[in-house]
Amino acid sequence: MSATFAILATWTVLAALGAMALRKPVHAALSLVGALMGVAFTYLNLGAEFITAVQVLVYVGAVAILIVFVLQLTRGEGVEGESLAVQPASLGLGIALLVTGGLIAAVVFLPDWRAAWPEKGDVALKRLGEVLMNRYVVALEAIGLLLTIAMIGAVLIALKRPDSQPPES
Amino acid sequence: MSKPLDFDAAEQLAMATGDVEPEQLDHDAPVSLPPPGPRYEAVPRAASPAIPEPEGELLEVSVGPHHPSTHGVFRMNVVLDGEKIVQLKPVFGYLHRNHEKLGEQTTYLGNMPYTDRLDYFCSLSNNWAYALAVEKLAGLKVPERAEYIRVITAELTRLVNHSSLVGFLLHDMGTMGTPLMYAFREREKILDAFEALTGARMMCNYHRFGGCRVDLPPGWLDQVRTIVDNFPRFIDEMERLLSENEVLIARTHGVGVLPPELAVNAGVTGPSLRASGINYDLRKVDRYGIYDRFQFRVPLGEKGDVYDRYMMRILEMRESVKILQQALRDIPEGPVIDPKVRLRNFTPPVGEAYGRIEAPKGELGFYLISDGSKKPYRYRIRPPSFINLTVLEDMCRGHTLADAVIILGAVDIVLGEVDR
Amino acid sequence: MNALDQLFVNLKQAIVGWFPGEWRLGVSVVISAAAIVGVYAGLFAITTWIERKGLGRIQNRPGPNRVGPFGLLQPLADGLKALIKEDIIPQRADRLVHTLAPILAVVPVILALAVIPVGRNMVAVDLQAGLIFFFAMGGVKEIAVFMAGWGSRNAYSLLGSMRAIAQMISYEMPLVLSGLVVAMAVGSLSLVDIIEAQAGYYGGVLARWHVFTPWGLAGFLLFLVAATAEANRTPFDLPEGESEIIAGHMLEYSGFKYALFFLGEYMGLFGMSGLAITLFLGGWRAPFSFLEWIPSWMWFFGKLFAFIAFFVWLRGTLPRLRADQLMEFAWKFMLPMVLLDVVALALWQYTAHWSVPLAGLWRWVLSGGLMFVAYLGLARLISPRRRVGPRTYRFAE
Amino acid sequence: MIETARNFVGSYYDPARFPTIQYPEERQPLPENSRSFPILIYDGEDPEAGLRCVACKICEKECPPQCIYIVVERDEKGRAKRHPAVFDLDISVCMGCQICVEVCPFDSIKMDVAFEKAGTDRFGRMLLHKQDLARPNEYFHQIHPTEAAQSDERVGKTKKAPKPKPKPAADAAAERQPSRLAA
Amino acid sequence: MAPLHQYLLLSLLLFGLGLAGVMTRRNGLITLMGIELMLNAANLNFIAFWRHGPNPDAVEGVLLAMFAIGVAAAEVAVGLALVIAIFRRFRTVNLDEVQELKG
Repeated sequence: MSATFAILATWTVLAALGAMALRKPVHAALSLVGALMGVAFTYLNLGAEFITAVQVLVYVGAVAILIVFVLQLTRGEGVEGESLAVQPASLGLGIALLVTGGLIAAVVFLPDWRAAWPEKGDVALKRLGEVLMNRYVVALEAIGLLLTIAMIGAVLIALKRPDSQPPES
Repeated sequence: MSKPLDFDAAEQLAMATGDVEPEQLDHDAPVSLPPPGPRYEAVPRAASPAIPEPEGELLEVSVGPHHPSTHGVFRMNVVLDGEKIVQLKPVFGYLHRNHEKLGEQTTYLGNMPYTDRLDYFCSLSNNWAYALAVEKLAGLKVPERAEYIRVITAELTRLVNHSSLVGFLLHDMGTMGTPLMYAFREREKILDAFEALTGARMMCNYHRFGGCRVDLPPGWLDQVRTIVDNFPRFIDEMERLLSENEVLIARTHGVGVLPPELAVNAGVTGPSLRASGINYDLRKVDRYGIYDRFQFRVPLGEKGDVYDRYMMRILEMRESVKILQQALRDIPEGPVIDPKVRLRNFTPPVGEAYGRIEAPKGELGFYLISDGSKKPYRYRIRPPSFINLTVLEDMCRGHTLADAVIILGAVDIVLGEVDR
Repeated sequence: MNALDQLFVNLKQAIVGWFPGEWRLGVSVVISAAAIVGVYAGLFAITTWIERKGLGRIQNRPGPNRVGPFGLLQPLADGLKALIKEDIIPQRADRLVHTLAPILAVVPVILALAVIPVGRNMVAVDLQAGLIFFFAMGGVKEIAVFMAGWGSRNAYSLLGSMRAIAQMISYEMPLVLSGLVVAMAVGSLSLVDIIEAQAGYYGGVLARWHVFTPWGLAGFLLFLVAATAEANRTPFDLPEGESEIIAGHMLEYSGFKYALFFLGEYMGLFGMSGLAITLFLGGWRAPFSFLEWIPSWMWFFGKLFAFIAFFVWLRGTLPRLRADQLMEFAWKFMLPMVLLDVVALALWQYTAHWSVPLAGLWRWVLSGGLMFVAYLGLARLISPRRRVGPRTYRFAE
Repeated sequence: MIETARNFVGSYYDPARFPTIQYPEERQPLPENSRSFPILIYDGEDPEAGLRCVACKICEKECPPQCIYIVVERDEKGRAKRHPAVFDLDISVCMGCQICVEVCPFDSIKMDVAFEKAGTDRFGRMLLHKQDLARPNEYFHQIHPTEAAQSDERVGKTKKAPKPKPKPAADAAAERQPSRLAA
Repeated sequence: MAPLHQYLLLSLLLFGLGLAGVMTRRNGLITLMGIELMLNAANLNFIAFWRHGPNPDAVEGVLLAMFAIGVAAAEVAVGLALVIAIFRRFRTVNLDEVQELKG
């Protein structure tokens, strides 16, 4: 358990816990940002610099702001932050514990993951570019298309349509 | 003295619109008297448009009273729907000093220093308006040299007012006070000239009933001639700042349009009225003082938006410079005050009088009722910036808060005059 | 490479040499970090002085000249004032978010400065994806602005922070794209490689900077405009526009926290101008071959001071754009122009090995022409003059 | 943009573009007519006896903000002497409009040019008494030479002073007679 | 760097927290955040296995993580648009109060 990894792990888990458990949605959003930064530095710890930059740029730069904006838009009537303990909580928590417990058991009892770390520098960007353009060009075009469609879809869903009838509740 | 103004002024007001074929922006076109233009019938004031059904909830914002961009203590209760202004209620009175009631308890002479504090940007034209009203009341004659001095000081205050106003506009729009400093640099020279003449830079208290308090000190006319001769350089500088600045054009074109009918109905006077294209300048309508001896022209705007109002001020500064050059050229020698006028216990005959002049902000009028005693019975002031302010909401509706700040700047209010 | 040029590099090697083996890495990291924070904080002090003196002189007044000779101690006085001023946390404010915001406004910007090469092999961290890292750190600033706005629980500061975030996001797109145009031309995201690609001289005299190519010039201008908007400088300093929402998200801050926000803003300014210098003006390279003898870091900081003077000049002259004009300008003008800049670069690259006589001129006409036509078309689209038309003023007698 | 560049460069060599005056060190010479707050003039050396003011209270009545307070000195039999016992002037109220100077028939109150009268408390320093207001005629000649010459000429005529004052060349412009001794 | 299974444990913890958040919290936004966390956990696994993989110039791990980040961004955009539409329609963000299935 190297020192840096320990600090990073505790930071990320605590922030993720905060993101889920904090009462006020804005506090939850900000601790989510902490968790995302923690994950980004874990990538750095694993030696993948490019993905760190992409993760920070995409998640912290854009997604977090999006969440925060929508939080502002929908701060209207919703009660400030309802308690974590909701009656089906025990059910939900039970399922979550079941799933993660099983996975953790799988990881712990399969010993051959303990092989040593091979020597590997970060992937050369030029090579990443070439691979993207040669073997996975279809995937690249597909993700481009997906993002465009998602954006158009999001805009249409959230559009203020004048004819939408006034909310009754 | 010009023919005494009889009280069918309303008749003149209606016919006072000259319609002249459009000319390009050149300054030396031959001058000709305009034929009486079409009359503007009193169009019933359009009911203010119903407030469109707001989708989001309205945001009530109160701008001022010590907001950095409301020139003085002035508050605007603005109801915003998102970015657009839906309703704007100006709130003022913070600087009310009971000027008119005070006027009834002080002698005629004692009121003169208080008129400096009305529109503290142009004290000399306030003095002149009050002196004009009292002279009309008492039927006094003013010697030639005093008339020339009055025209010179009034036009100098117009230069001061218009130059600092253009500076304030650009400051409101965000330049860190740079054009304001240029305007103040020019204003300082003129204020030094006032101090040399009257003893104080802004609170001059210089005009008396029947003339001026003290004669021109030696060398004063040359000092003013140098100021007036290199003033056009500053006006060109300001005009270049205004006309070639893309950001400024984007922010002032088509903002705060004042339709001519609304302007006439609301009694707006001064550059704001002329920016909407109505040819009404008291110096031409009343021909008070000796303005009929000078050759100058009245610029008229086309669209009546904020940009036009500022070009009005720039063009009027050019005209004032022309008037000043002519006045400085042929100012005669002679007494500056009618010696028969009593200074203390000045008791005008019973009666009433309304004296008005073209102050830089509009038609500044003093209405006096005298009951023969040393103190006026009724002392009423027609404040141009207060009346120009009544149309603020009509101009601001539909614009954003940033525009409201600029429209307020263009109306050119000074709180001393608005609150009295 | 003469001694003066490598002065700081040798100095650092010497210091690192004193320490035993395994300490070396830690010490060199500490030295680099201290160097960055020290140099840029000093630059921050000098910039406040330059800004106040420059603005003063533009407005025909001397600017600060009382505190120390020529007012040189004025930044010290400002810093002291900021320290002494009472640090008020509004009673209803959310304490944690309120106090965390200024820290989050400064730290990422300093991290971004670590990536910019200041001189020949004088770069703190030579990341393979330096450019993307820089923009990533720029993204974190928005979170700080939101926290400041939301933390102080005040209608005006919330409104101001929303405007600031909207402005930053809409100008981040052109900024990142114009940066990537250079990365496309050079073929690498590392800033050191980008400067490497600008080595050499046209005809032995003029440096091969990207700004002397059509797509480079257009990219540089677009990057500059986007950088001004990103750093909230004058034509775009809407968030702290005094005439509307007084100080935007920084409304409820006083004392040292307010100074921290300014430190963050100026560091952002250095970061943006540093990146503009690296991408388009050949980083620490000399413009002409015969000026090669001046040390490399002097070139970098000289260009940085030129940028600071330009921003001060901008701040003294241009009025502020309105919020909706700001957004319209970003989405209707900047974004299409940057995308066309990519096309212009493609044209430039594709016609690299033309055999036509005076190929250079043709390439310039082709790629530069495309950008110019695009500029004319788009400028007409959003220009206010077109909507309103010229003004004629009538003169009644 | 070029405008500000021209001004920036201009401020270094063109004095017209750099009008700043460092106030405490350099002072702009005040024009001759400049006025700030009133002072009382006395002839000769003794400020008490030579005071021109005869306590006629005209200025007290005419002053718009009523900031002058005069108490006439009475000799033992109660008859008023032509000399003020108390002459207080509250310069926090006075607006420097110099109407008192115009209406004073004895040229005893004139306008000073000194404007640095800031004080810490409103009642102590702002209320000037007779001693603080009194200034010799020479000081008056120093600050307003032409006006002093005219006032000396007037004072010389009305008082028929024992020693004839040297007649300063009357100013070319016909001087206004400010004060007809109103009934 | 710690042995591989500790990275797996970290990502699983993140995944568990995300799942718990999604299951228990009623607020639509917190649910979206939970999904974000789960996606991040998956990415962490990709990078861990890419780093642990023997083939030095294998690049698929990093590639997959990049694509996953892209998809996640698209997903959040659509999710938030849905939340806004629900809020405008039902004036509330709590998902369990949104039960009517009327068209």
